[in-house]
Amino acid sequence: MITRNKVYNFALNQTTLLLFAALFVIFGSLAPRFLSPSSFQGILYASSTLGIMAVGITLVLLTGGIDLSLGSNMYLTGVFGHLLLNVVEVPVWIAIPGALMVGLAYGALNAVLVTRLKIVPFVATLGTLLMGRGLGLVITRSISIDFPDSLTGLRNVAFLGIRLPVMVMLAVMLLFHFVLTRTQFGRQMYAVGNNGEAAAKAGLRTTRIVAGAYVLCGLLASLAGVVAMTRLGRFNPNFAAGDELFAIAAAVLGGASLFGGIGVILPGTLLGALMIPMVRSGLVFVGVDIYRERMVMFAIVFLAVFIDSIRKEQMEKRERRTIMKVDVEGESR
Amino acid sequence: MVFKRNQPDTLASGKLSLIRHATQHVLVSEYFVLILTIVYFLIVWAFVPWIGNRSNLMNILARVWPLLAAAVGQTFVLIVAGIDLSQVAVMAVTSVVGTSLITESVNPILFEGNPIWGVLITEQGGILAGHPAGVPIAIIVVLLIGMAIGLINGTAIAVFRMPAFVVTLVSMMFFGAFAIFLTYSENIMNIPAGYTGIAMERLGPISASLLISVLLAVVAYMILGRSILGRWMYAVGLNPRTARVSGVPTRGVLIFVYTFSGFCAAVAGILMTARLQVGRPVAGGLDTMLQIIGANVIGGMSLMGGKGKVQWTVFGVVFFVVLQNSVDQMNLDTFVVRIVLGFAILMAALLDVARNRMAGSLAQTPSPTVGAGT
Amino acid sequence: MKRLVLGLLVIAMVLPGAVFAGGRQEADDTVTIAFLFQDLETEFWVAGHHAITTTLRGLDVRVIERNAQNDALRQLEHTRDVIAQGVDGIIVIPQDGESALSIIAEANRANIPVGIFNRPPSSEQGDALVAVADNATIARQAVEYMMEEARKLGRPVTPAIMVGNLGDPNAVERRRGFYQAVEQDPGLFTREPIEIPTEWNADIGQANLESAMEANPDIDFLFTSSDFLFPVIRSVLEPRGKWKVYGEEGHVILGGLDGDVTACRLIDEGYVASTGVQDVFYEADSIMDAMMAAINAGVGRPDEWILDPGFALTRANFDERAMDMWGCVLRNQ
Amino acid sequence: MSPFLRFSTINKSFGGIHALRDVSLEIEGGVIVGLVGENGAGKSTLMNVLGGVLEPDSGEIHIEGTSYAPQSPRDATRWGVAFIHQELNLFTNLTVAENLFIDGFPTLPGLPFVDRRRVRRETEDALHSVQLEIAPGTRVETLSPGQRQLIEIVKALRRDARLIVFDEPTTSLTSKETEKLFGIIRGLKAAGKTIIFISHILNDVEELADFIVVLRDGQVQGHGPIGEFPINRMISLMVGRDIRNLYPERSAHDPGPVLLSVEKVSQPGIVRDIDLVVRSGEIVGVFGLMGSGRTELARIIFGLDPQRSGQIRLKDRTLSPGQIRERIEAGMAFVTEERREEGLVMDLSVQSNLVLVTLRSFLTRFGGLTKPGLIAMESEKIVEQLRIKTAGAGTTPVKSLSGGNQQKTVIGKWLLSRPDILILDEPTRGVDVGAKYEVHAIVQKLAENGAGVLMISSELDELIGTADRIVVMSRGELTGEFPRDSYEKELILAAAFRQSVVMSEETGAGGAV
Repeated sequence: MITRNKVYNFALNQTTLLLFAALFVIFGSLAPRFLSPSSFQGILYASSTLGIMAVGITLVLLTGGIDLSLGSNMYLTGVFGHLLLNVVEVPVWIAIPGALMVGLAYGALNAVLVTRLKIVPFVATLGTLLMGRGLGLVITRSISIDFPDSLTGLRNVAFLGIRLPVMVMLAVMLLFHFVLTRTQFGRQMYAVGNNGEAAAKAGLRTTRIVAGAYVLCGLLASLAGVVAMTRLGRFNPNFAAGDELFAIAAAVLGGASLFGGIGVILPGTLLGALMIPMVRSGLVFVGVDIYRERMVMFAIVFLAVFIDSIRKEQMEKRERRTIMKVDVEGESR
Repeated sequence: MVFKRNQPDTLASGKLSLIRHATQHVLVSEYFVLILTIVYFLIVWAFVPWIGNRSNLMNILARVWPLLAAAVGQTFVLIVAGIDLSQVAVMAVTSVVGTSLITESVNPILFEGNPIWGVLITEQGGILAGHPAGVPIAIIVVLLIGMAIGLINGTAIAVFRMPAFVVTLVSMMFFGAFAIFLTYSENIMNIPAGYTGIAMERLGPISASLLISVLLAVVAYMILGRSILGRWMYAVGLNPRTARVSGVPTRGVLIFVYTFSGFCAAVAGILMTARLQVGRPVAGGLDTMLQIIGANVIGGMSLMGGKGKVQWTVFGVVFFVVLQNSVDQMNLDTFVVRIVLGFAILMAALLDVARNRMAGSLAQTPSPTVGAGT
Repeated sequence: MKRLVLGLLVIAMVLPGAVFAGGRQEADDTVTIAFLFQDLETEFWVAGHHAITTTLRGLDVRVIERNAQNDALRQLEHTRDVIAQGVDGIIVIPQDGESALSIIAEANRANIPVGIFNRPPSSEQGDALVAVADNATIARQAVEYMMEEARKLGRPVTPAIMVGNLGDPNAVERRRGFYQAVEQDPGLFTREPIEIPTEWNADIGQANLESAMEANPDIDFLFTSSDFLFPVIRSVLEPRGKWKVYGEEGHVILGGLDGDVTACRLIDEGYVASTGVQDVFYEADSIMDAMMAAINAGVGRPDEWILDPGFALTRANFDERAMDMWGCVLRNQ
Repeated sequence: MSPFLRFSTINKSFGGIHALRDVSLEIEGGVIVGLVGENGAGKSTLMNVLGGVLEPDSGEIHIEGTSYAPQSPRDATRWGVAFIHQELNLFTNLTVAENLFIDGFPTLPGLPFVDRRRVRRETEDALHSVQLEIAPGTRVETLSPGQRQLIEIVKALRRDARLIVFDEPTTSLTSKETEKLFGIIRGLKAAGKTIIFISHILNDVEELADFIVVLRDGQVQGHGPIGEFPINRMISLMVGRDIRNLYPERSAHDPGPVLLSVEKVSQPGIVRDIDLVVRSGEIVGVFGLMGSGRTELARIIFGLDPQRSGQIRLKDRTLSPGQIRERIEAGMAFVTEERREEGLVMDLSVQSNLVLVTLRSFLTRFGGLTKPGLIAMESEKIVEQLRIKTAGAGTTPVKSLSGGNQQKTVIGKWLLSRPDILILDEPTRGVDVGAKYEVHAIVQKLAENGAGVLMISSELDELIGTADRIVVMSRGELTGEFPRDSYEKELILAAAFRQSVVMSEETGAGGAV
């Protein structure tokens, strides 16, 4: 029997999903073609890079940290991919892992700065953001770089109609959903994010877990860079500048909290990552005037974050334990 | 004060401990960043003589004022453990609105049909063009707009408890697009001397920008160091729950801080526009935002809240501008600037970590106090 | 911990010293010209930079370069810096017409000849050598040729334009040029042009083009405000079977602006109908000659406008005019 | 047969303060040892040394004869030493099962994935062993303190701990939960585990422990079988002076006009129909067990929590719900239970903390600028008046002070606002005996100067020693009121438990708590 309370509970837990559906219906009614399956596939394709970044950011947010260096990491990955493919002329299946190593090293540097040298994550990753972009620009002399067809050709590889970049995103999300929900490392990450001190007392290797989050985030940013290389075919000097801010917004829209311990990959981060591209695509379908497009988009994003914070507050109120209720359950009066 | 170390008692080690003791005192002192800037400037001067000549020094100073104005607002927000990414967008909106009100003439073809046509601008230029009190009114309107955007951010964060990072990020994007929307990306020319005169150096390096920016910093110093509001801000930054129980209007403090940050961004917008003599809907973008936050961090601000002073930010801004100017003067690639700035930020953070640890151990000895408020 | 900090302090002191030693410049009496450019984002700017620096080196002149990275205020600072250094002449690619005026004023006040390259000052104020092409007219020429090809089809076409970052005057000028051409023969089109925002970001450009093609699959007349987006256009059209050579079924009439290497190749291969081009070499040579003449004659404030009408390299005039387009010149090297 | 656990001349000091002085002790296996001592006596330091959180300056520990020097909590766990801390080490965002297995999940063969079936099954068995019938998947944040405690115990058992240390386990338990806990502990003893039971509720220690160890000022004052340690001997060893003058003499006098009146105040699920009056010069004690709603009532009166219905008036001025500022201006002050979270700003100096509430009274004429000189003078006066021991009020951060001095700072902060009504929630928790006396002296002087005091405490002896009148709360309702002359421990406790008074023979004089 669906009580009013159950519906209210469901609504409270799935606000992002409901908002997503509402926007979908609104755009659909204004531009019927928006509801076609291929348009939804277009949205998935457009958010494949952002989705992979959002997973990396979710890991870091879970431990209560932040990572601003994703954009520079992606750019640096592209630069080394370019060096390997166009200068050293290495085949694609060597260039890709080579480029991913750069991302891994970038994440490891962040990890050392945050866990070993105890620098505040915001400041540490702000420093590596600047240094990473600077290094990339020095190598390319700030000239845009092109990727050979051998790499960009991968984008059209499709399986059951799902293109490679989307498959990679979904695979990453599934993998890390399992890591977070089914493995010890994942559950311990929630513990460290919830209460670092208690985690240490309980004998968890907190520094290793936090360091792991930053290394994985660096690797995932690099993977997003490789996907972008195949999708776009060309990086200009300010490629992905500021994209980390969108990735953080996506993770927060997906329910992750900036204070740690809260956040789920599926459906949370996935929906968060699809939100902005979906709105952007909807506005193009509806044909909003070019000067108003960006404003309307960010007004909607603001609304989404607003609704999410109301949800969190209501959840908190309901969680707060009451004295009298225990009594009803407890011994008879 | 003798350092109990298990090192041999030879004379050399005596001197050695003196040097180490001296450097530690320097490290711990609040003026470390200023000393570092001066030493750094002297080193560069040895290699690049013209960096010291008058016109370059004037350039350095001229770059400090707009950045300092915005950075002071950001300091207040960082002290209450918040962050304000929207300052850049406030600069853009205020630059466009301010100049369009008072521009003397505008190319109608470019401006016809855009949202401010007939509202702020007509064929004869801005609606306040030629009005005796045109410039002051425009400036007041600009400051009000800055405060309004700050108020929106503050309310969303204080009343609805939305995360400051995301709120100010989204308002940066929204108001940035709004500024471009106002004039359909056209710049605004022909700004009367009354407005551009603000950045004009009159006697020596003194300019209205200098006075405005310094005045803003002094007011901020008085608020933070000497007033109730300052103490409340530290309390809210360090422990909002205790502040609330002790009767501190925590919501009021947060809303004030973000409104003040918007106000400072509007002032910075005015100073930048005056210097550039053009109203531009794109004021600096992400780079400028990183500079504002970078200057605060180098100055010694901790992102955890509750720690920081206005004078630290002044030192941070000066260091930042001197560094940027020196690298430019060396005709180094501008990409190198990013690497050096990133490195400087990490160094500042490392020194901050070391300072806290040393300040902890030096706490017993009466060294200058470091850390939160009086 | 203390040893680590003291070590870092030493590095922080020594590093700047070392770096500067490398960058030290000896002041001598050869003619020094400062070349201030706003960024090398797209290959077009690289070519402009390339043209200027090769001509300057040809005249055995010492060149100081400054990249303002799209920051108009920074560029103004650079102007004052180089004046402070006592250069003999300044060549500037300004961020926009208005800041060009401020730069001219600074140079005039210091009585140093100043050359404005590629972006016209927004008024005649001040004395400067201006070698510039008008983005709007160039765009109009490119679109006019596209319309010629559309008329040959004998049926109305569905027009669309990929608009650049609205904060960049070039993007706005090129959009105006597109509309100037389109408004000449409205009958040729099935509807108002579809505007696709790109914000000069390939990722956003691809996502929005994908949505636009989904919303109106019959788009067969597409103009891009910059050739750097052609790889993105290919990535969207190819899977839809619309990346076809002229004459083939499903061919989309494509046009662009800048005239980079890719554009040259795509016109040659028949994918692209036309691209608007500035004669960068002509502009560089003419401004150089005027500048050197002024310096040698000791004229502090030369004032002369050199108008480069630019031209549209099209499939029709490709054989004669290809070598006038810097993209094709680079392609042959 | 060497003893199960042996401490030999353990010393530990923090910057000059000797927390442990030559502690030597031998504990047999399979017994329950009651470790008692005032706060600051060295109990937690000794346990932190045992648990690998702290390293002793000198001395050794042996378990079953072999030397044991843990470097981290992990080592302690490996050696079979388990801790049930007072502030429980649980993760509220995780489920019960996940909390149990957080440091070591069983995995599916050859896969990194957690064997969820096995985890669920083992959790169910473990919960069953402590008769805690909740689903393994429930999230910890929805559980009561008692339920959480049982999970901590199960966590320790799962790692087949040989030595289990309970740190103040019963302070946050309802009576029913306490009974269940004792049953489980006795079961552990029967299973051959060794138990160290730390508590300052001496009745619990008396009921449960086989041996007693009394600590004071970092030294073992006495240890031996329970028979030789009746409660009052324990107290005198703990306190080191006669228990009679534990609290300042309470001179009886007739209270003045009503200052605070609380009429029919209720908030659904929290409190219902509270009627309470506090007169000038009167100290009203509020007694209640954990979960009785006494702290919640205080927060509602002070405006920190919402209030659905009823009226609160201070000197006939009606206070609107949730307005803290209004109450402070009307003359109300609130020393909260959580000193570190809601009482002080730990990184600020003593002086800054003292003047935090009354900043408005330090204003210069123009603008909001404060007079630093006046602030220094006023705060110095309070520091002397309350004898707060601090290096320099203006410079040293509050976090470097002892528990007692911190509590005095919180009270000093409110004294500056010259309150008419002072509400105190657990005023002497985590405060050493000497400071406890001084705190009560300060409160009584305030009452004598005409202020009304509402003092909440879970220690009945403290209220009996200091309050003019005691009201009792249970399950969010007032269930009893006892004037000073008719304090009867059993009656008060009965009102608190809300059970009919059963004069159980064996408890004799002491009431069963």
